[in-house]
Amino acid sequence: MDFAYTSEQESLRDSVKRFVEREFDWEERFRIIRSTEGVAAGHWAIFAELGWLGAGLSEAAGGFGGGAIENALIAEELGRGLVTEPFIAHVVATQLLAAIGGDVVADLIAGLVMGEKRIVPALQEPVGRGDWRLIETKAEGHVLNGVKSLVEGGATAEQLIVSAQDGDSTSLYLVDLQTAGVTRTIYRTLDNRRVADVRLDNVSGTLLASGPEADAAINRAVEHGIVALCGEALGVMDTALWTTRDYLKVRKQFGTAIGNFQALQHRMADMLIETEMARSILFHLLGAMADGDDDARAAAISAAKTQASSGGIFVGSQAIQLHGGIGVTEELNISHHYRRLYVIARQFGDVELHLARFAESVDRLV
Amino acid sequence: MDFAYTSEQESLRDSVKRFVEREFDWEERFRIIRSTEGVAAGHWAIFAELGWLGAGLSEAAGGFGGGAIENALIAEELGRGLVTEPFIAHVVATQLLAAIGGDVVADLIAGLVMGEKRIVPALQEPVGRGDWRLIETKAEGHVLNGVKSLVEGGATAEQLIVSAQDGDSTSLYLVDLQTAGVTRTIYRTLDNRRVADVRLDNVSGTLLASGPEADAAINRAVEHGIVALCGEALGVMDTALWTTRDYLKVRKQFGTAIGNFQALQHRMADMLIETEMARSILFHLLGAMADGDDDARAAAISAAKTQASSGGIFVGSQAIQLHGGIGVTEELNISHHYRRLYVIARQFGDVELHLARFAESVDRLV
Amino acid sequence: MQSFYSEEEKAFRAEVRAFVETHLPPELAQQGLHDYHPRREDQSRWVRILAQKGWSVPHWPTAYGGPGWSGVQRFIFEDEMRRAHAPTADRIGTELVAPVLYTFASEEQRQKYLPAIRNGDTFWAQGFSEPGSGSDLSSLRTRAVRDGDHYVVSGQKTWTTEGHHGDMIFMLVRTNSEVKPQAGISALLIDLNSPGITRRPIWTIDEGLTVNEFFFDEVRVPTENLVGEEGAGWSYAKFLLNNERTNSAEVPHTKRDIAQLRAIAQIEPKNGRPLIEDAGFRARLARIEIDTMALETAVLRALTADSHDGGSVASLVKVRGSELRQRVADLADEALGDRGLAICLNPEGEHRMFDDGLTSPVADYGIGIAAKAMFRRATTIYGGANEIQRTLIAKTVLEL
Amino acid sequence: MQSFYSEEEKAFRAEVRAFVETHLPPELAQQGLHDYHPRREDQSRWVRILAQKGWSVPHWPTAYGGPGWSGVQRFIFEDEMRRAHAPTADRIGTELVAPVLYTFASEEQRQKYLPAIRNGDTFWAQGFSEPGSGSDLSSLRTRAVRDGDHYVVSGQKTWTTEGHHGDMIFMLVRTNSEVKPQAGISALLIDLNSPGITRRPIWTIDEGLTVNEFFFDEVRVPTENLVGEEGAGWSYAKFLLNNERTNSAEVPHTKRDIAQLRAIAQIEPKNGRPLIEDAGFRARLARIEIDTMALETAVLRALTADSHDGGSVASLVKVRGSELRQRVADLADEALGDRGLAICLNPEGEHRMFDDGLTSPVADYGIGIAAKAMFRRATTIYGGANEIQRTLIAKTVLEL
Repeated sequence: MDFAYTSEQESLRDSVKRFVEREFDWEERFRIIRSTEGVAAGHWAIFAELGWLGAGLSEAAGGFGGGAIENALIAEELGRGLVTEPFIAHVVATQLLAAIGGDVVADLIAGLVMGEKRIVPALQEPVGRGDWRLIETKAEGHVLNGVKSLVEGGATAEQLIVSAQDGDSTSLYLVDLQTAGVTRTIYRTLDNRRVADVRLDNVSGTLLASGPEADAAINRAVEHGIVALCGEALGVMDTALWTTRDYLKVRKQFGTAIGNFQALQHRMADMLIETEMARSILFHLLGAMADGDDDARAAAISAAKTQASSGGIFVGSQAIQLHGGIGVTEELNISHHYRRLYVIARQFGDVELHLARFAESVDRLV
Repeated sequence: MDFAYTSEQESLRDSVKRFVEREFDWEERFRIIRSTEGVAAGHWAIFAELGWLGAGLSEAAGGFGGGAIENALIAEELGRGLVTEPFIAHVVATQLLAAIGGDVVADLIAGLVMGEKRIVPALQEPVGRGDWRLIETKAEGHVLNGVKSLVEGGATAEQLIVSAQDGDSTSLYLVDLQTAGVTRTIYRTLDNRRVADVRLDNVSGTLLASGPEADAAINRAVEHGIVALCGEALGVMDTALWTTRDYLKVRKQFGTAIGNFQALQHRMADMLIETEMARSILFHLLGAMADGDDDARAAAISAAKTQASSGGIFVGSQAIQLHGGIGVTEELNISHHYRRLYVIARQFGDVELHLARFAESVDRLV
Repeated sequence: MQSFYSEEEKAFRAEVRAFVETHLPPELAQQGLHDYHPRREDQSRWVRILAQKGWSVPHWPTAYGGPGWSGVQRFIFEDEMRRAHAPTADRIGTELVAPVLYTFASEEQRQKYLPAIRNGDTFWAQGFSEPGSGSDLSSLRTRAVRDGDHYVVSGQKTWTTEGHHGDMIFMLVRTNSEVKPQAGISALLIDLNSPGITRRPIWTIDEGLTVNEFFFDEVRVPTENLVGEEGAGWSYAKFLLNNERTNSAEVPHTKRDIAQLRAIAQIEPKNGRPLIEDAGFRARLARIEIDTMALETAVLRALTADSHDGGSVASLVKVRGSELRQRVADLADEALGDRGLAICLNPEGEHRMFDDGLTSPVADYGIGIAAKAMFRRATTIYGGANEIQRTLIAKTVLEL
Repeated sequence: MQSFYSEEEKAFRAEVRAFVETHLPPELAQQGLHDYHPRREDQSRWVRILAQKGWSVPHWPTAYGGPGWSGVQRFIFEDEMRRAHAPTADRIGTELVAPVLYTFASEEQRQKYLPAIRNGDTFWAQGFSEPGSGSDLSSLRTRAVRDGDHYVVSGQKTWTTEGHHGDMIFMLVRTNSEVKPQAGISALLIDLNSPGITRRPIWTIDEGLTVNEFFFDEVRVPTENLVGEEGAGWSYAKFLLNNERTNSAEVPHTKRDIAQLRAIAQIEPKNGRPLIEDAGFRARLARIEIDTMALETAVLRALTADSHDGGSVASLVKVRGSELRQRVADLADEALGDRGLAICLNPEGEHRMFDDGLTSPVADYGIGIAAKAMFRRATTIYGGANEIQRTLIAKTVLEL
C-alpha cells in the first residue's frame, strides 16, 4: 500500500500549480469570468501544450499513459484556482471515445488531446436532475429529438456526443453544433461557467455506439468525470479551508484574533475533518479505479461523490460563515469557492442519488 | 391569544410537582426501579386521589372537565422526576373508552378515573415498528389471535384494550389478562418501565367498537397519548438541560468552570433552542387539539412528536456528552434522562413515520 | 391557556386579507413573486396606500400614527403582507430608526422625520458597521468633531443595507476618544445628499445589490441632528439592534418561501412524477415546515410574553430563524433541478452587477430562486452573527 | 500511488483468515457475536493460541515477541479478528502499557512484565483519571510518598477500564507537589492485590461493567516499580494517550458492527419487506458505510505516513471514528424496532448489575444491541473527549 504520487505525477501537479499561480491569479480570474467567453483565449492551447489533455488517457487509447489519478490531480489544482475551463467535460469526452474505440474515434481523440478539436459530452437532460442515466432524447434512424442540459463547454464546443434512446436501448451520436435543427442557449451557472442547453429538432447525428456498448461507455466515462470532479472538489475545499484559517489568524474582534475563539476553532476542526475525509475517500476511489471489480468501483465512485458533495457544501458554507459579512461579497474569493462547491454537489447526481447508487452497488458486493 | 395556564391548571401542576419532589426523589426512584414491580405500591392510588387520572377527561366522558392540556402538564411534571407509572397508557385507555362511549364503557372509565381498575391499551405490534395503524392481530367471531408488544402498564394491568383486524375493518376488544390463551412476557425497557408483550392464542374478547368508529377512537386516543408523551419529553428535556447547566457552572477543568468554554456554551444554547422549540410546538399542538380541524390536528401531532423525538435525543445525548464520563454512569440521573428520551423518540412512531404523516396531513390542508 | 388565535384575531386577519386583495396593485404582487429586493417606487406606492388606511407603521405608538395593534396583530399583518407578496416598506426607517426617534429624539426631530417615514417619502439607511468592526461595534472609528453649530464627520461605514435607496442615514460616530470606547459614541442623523459623501455598491454572492459602503469626507452636519445626548449613542444602538434581532426570525417570509417551494415542487418532475410526491423530498420539506411551525409559536410566545423575556427569546429565534431561511432557500433551489444552478439575472435590471449578454433558461416561477439560495448565506451573519447570538444566549438566558 | 492493497498484503489477509478459521474455538466466536465485553478466560485462551503462532502482540517490536508487521498488516490482522468475532486481548496491557514499558522501562521491568502480557497471563489496568480531573490529567492528586525502598500511595483512581480483570495497574501518581503540576507526576506499576487497595464497580448506562474506581490507602509499592525517572510520568502518559487515540478510530470494530446491522436488517421486516429494502434505511446505512470507508482510508494513510503526521491524524480519526461508532450502534438498535427498546441482560451474567427476574423478548441476534447503543455514548467522551480533540486539531494541525 502506497499513497505517494510518482515523480511524474508530482511534476504534472507542479505544472498545473504553476499555471494557476501565474495565469489565473485572482484579478485575472475576475477579468476572465466577466468576459463574454468566460474563459481566456489561449488557455486551452496551453493545457494541450503542457500535455494535460492526454495525461489521463492510456497510450492504447491515444493518450500519454495515465489514468484517473492524473485527471484527479489536474482537476484538484485547477480547483484551487477555480479555473473555469471545461476540463471535466474533456475528461468525460475522451473517456467516452476511448471506451467506444475504433478508427474514427481515434482521430477524434487525437484532436481532443492536441486541443485542436472541441468535443464535449451532452448526456444530461433537465428531467434527470443530475442523473445521466435518465435519457428521453429520442433517436430514430440517426435523427435526434430532445433537450440536453448543463452542457459544460457547450459555449466553445464544435461537436457534441449525445446520448439518446434508440428503441429499447441507448445510443451515442456525434452531433455537429452547426447542423440544422440544433438550438443552443448559452448561460452562466452559479460558478461562472458558460454552459449550454441544447435543443435537438430532427437533427442528424453520426452513430458512435449503441446498446450495451453505449451504456458501458457512458458509465465508464461518467465515472471518470466524477473522479476528476471529486479531485476538483478537494482542491476547492482545501483552499477554502486554509484561506479561512489564515483569515482567522489576522481578523481581530473584541480585541483578539477571532481564531482564538473556541467555537470557531472547533468549526475549523470539523472543516478539516470533512476535507481530509474527502481526500481519503478519493484515494480509496483511485485504488478502486485500478482494481477490476465493477461494483466495488461503482460503490467507491458514489461514496466519493457523496462526500465531495456534502463535505464541499459544509466546508464552503462554513468558510463564508467564519469570514462573516465579507465572505458574502462577490469580490472575495471565498464566495466563489462556495459557488463552485455548490454546483459540484449537484453535478452528475446529488447526495441522494449517490447514496441510493452506493447501496445498490454494495448489495451486489456483500 | 394567550399562552398562560389557568389557575386550576397551575395548581394541578403544583400538585404533581410536589408529589415528584416528595415521593420520587432520586434515591427513592432507584429503590423503585430496582424493585420487582418497578413502581411503588400506593403511588397509583395517590394519582387517583389527587384527581390526576380524570383531570384530562371531559365531564361528559366521566372525567373532571379537562383535556389535552391537563394531561400534558401532568406528564411534563412526571417527566421531570422520570416517574415510571404508566400514565401515558392511562391517557390512551381513558380516551379510547371516551371515544367509544356507552354504558359499559362509562363503568370502565369510572373505575379507571378512581384508580380502581387497571386497563391499558394494547395497540402496537412488533411488526409495526411504532406504527399503531399496522394491525395483524386477527379477530374472528370475538376470538383473537396475534401478538401485541410494548404494552405499557402491562405488568400491573388486569385488562387490555386490544386492536384487531376483523375482516376488512378494525375492531377493539376488551380482554381479561386472566383469560385462557393469554401469554404475557414482562420485561424492562431501557427507561426502566415494566412493559409486556402479550400473545393471544384463541382468546375470547368483549367487542367494544368496530369499523370506522374503532379507527376514529384509536386515532383520537393515540393523539391524546402523543400529546402527553410530548409533554413528558419536554419535562425530561428541560430537566436535563438545566441539570447540565448547573453542572457546567461547578465542574472545573484546566483551572476554570467548564461552563466558560465557548464551545460548550454554544452547545448549551443549541440544547436550549431545541427545548424551547419543543415547548413552542407543544403549545401549538394544544391549540390544535381544541380547534376542530382533523388534518391541522394530525399535522400538529406529528410535528410535535417529530420535535420531541429529535430534540429529545439531541438534548439527552448532549447532556451526557457535556457531563463527560460521569454522564455515562448508571448512578447519575443524566443517563436516565437519555434513556427515557431514547424510548420516547420511538414510542408511537419515530421521526421518519411522523415526517411522512405530517406531509400527508399538510397535503390535505393546503 | 386557550385555543390559538382568538375570534378577534381571526377577524382581524380576514380584514387585512380583504384589504390587501382589493388594494394591492397586481403588478406589485407579480413583481413580488420573484422576490427580488423591491424597487423604491413600488415600496413608496404601497406604503402610501397603507398610510391612507393608517396601517403603514404597525409598530409605532398611536401618537405617531401607529394603528395601536397588539404584537399578535402586527404578526398577522406581516404574515398577510408576505402571503400576498406585497412590497415591504423601508424597513430600516420604519422598524429600526423610527423607534429610536420616537423613544429618544427631540420633539422637533420627531415632527421633522417621522411623518415622512410613515408616508413612504423618506428612506433611511443605518450607519453602524465599519471595516474592521464587524460584530464588535464599540471599536468604530468614524469621527465627528464639533465645529460651531456643526459636527464635521469623517470616516467610512460599510454593510449599509439598502443604502442605495436612502435619503437619510442614522449614524453612529465617535465624538469622544478620551473615554472608554462605548461612552464616546453618539448618534447623528445625516442627509445622504450632503457634500462629502460617496457611496460604493458592495456586490454580493448573488450578484445583487443589498449593501453599500459610504465614505464621509469632512461632512458638515448641523448639531440639531444629534439624537438625544452626546455619548449616549451606544445605548440607542443596543435598543435598535435588539429590535433587529426580533424581526430577523422572519417567520412570515419563510412561510411565503415555503408556499413558493411547494408550488415549484408541484411543477418540477422527478422520476416522472411531481417532485412533491417524492418521499425523500417530502421528509425534508416536512421537517422545514415543522421547524417553522415551532418557530412561529416561539415568536408568538415572545410577542405575548412579558417584555423582560423579549431579549433572550430574540437571540433564540434569530438563530433558528436564520438557519431556516437558508434551508428553505436551498431546498427550493434544489427543487429546480438543473435550472437551480443557472444564474438568472433580474429582468428589471436594477441590481445587475454586469451584463453577461446571455439568456436565462429559467422559467418565470424559478426567477430569483438561485440568487436567493446564495444570498441567504448572509442571514446567519448579519444582525449579529449566530456565533455571537449563541454566546448571548449562554450568557443571558443560561447565565453561563 | 498504486492500487490499494498490494499482492503481499492480500496474501497476508488470506493467511490470517485461514488461521482464524481453523484455530478460533467456535464457542468463543459465538460468544463474540453478542459483542459483550469478553470474559477474561476467553481472552486468555485466545491470546495463548495467538502467542503460539507469534501473533499475540502485533504492535510490539520483534525484540519483545512482536511479529514485525507493518502498520497495514496490523490493521489487516485486527480487521480479520473483528470479522471473526474473536475475543480481544487485554488491550490496556497489550496496546497501551506494553509500549510504555518497552520504550521507557528498565530491562528488569521489561523481562518481568512483557512476557506475561504477551501470553495472556497478566492483565493490566490504567490508573490515570481521578474524580475531578477528567480530561485535565495534570491536576491529579493521588500521592506517592517515598519511604525507604517503597512508595506509599494514597488516593483514588476512577474510570479504570476493565479494572475488574486487572492484575496490575499502570498508575500516574504525584511524587512532588513543589514543582509545576506536570513535572511532579511519576509512573508506578502496582500489583492490584496489594493490601490497601479497594475496588468499586462503576455501573454504566448499559447496566454493564466496564469501568471501576480504585481506592488506595497507604499502599506500599517497591521503588523498583517506578517507571523511568521520577517526575517524568507526564511524558509517558502523553505517549500512551497518543496511542490510545489512534486505536480509538476502531474501524475494524465498526465494520463488524455494520455487518451485524446488515444481518439484522435482512431479518427484521418493515411494511412487509426486509428492512434492508427500505429507501430511508438504505440511505442512512449507506452514509454510515461511506463514512467508514473514508475513515478506513484515513487510518491507512496515517499508518503508511511519516510518523510526524501521526498525532494530528490521530485526533482527527478519533473524532470521526467515535461518532461513527455511535451512529452504527443507534441504527442497529433502531433496526430491531420495538425489541431495540428492551433491556436485554447478559445471559452469561458476569456483568449483571441486578437481576430483575424478567425474561427478555429479544432474539439471539439482537442480544447486546440496545446495551451497545447506550454504552456507545461514551465513545465521544473517553480517550480525551471530542471537544478536547477538536481543540487539539485546531492548535496542532491548523495552528490556530
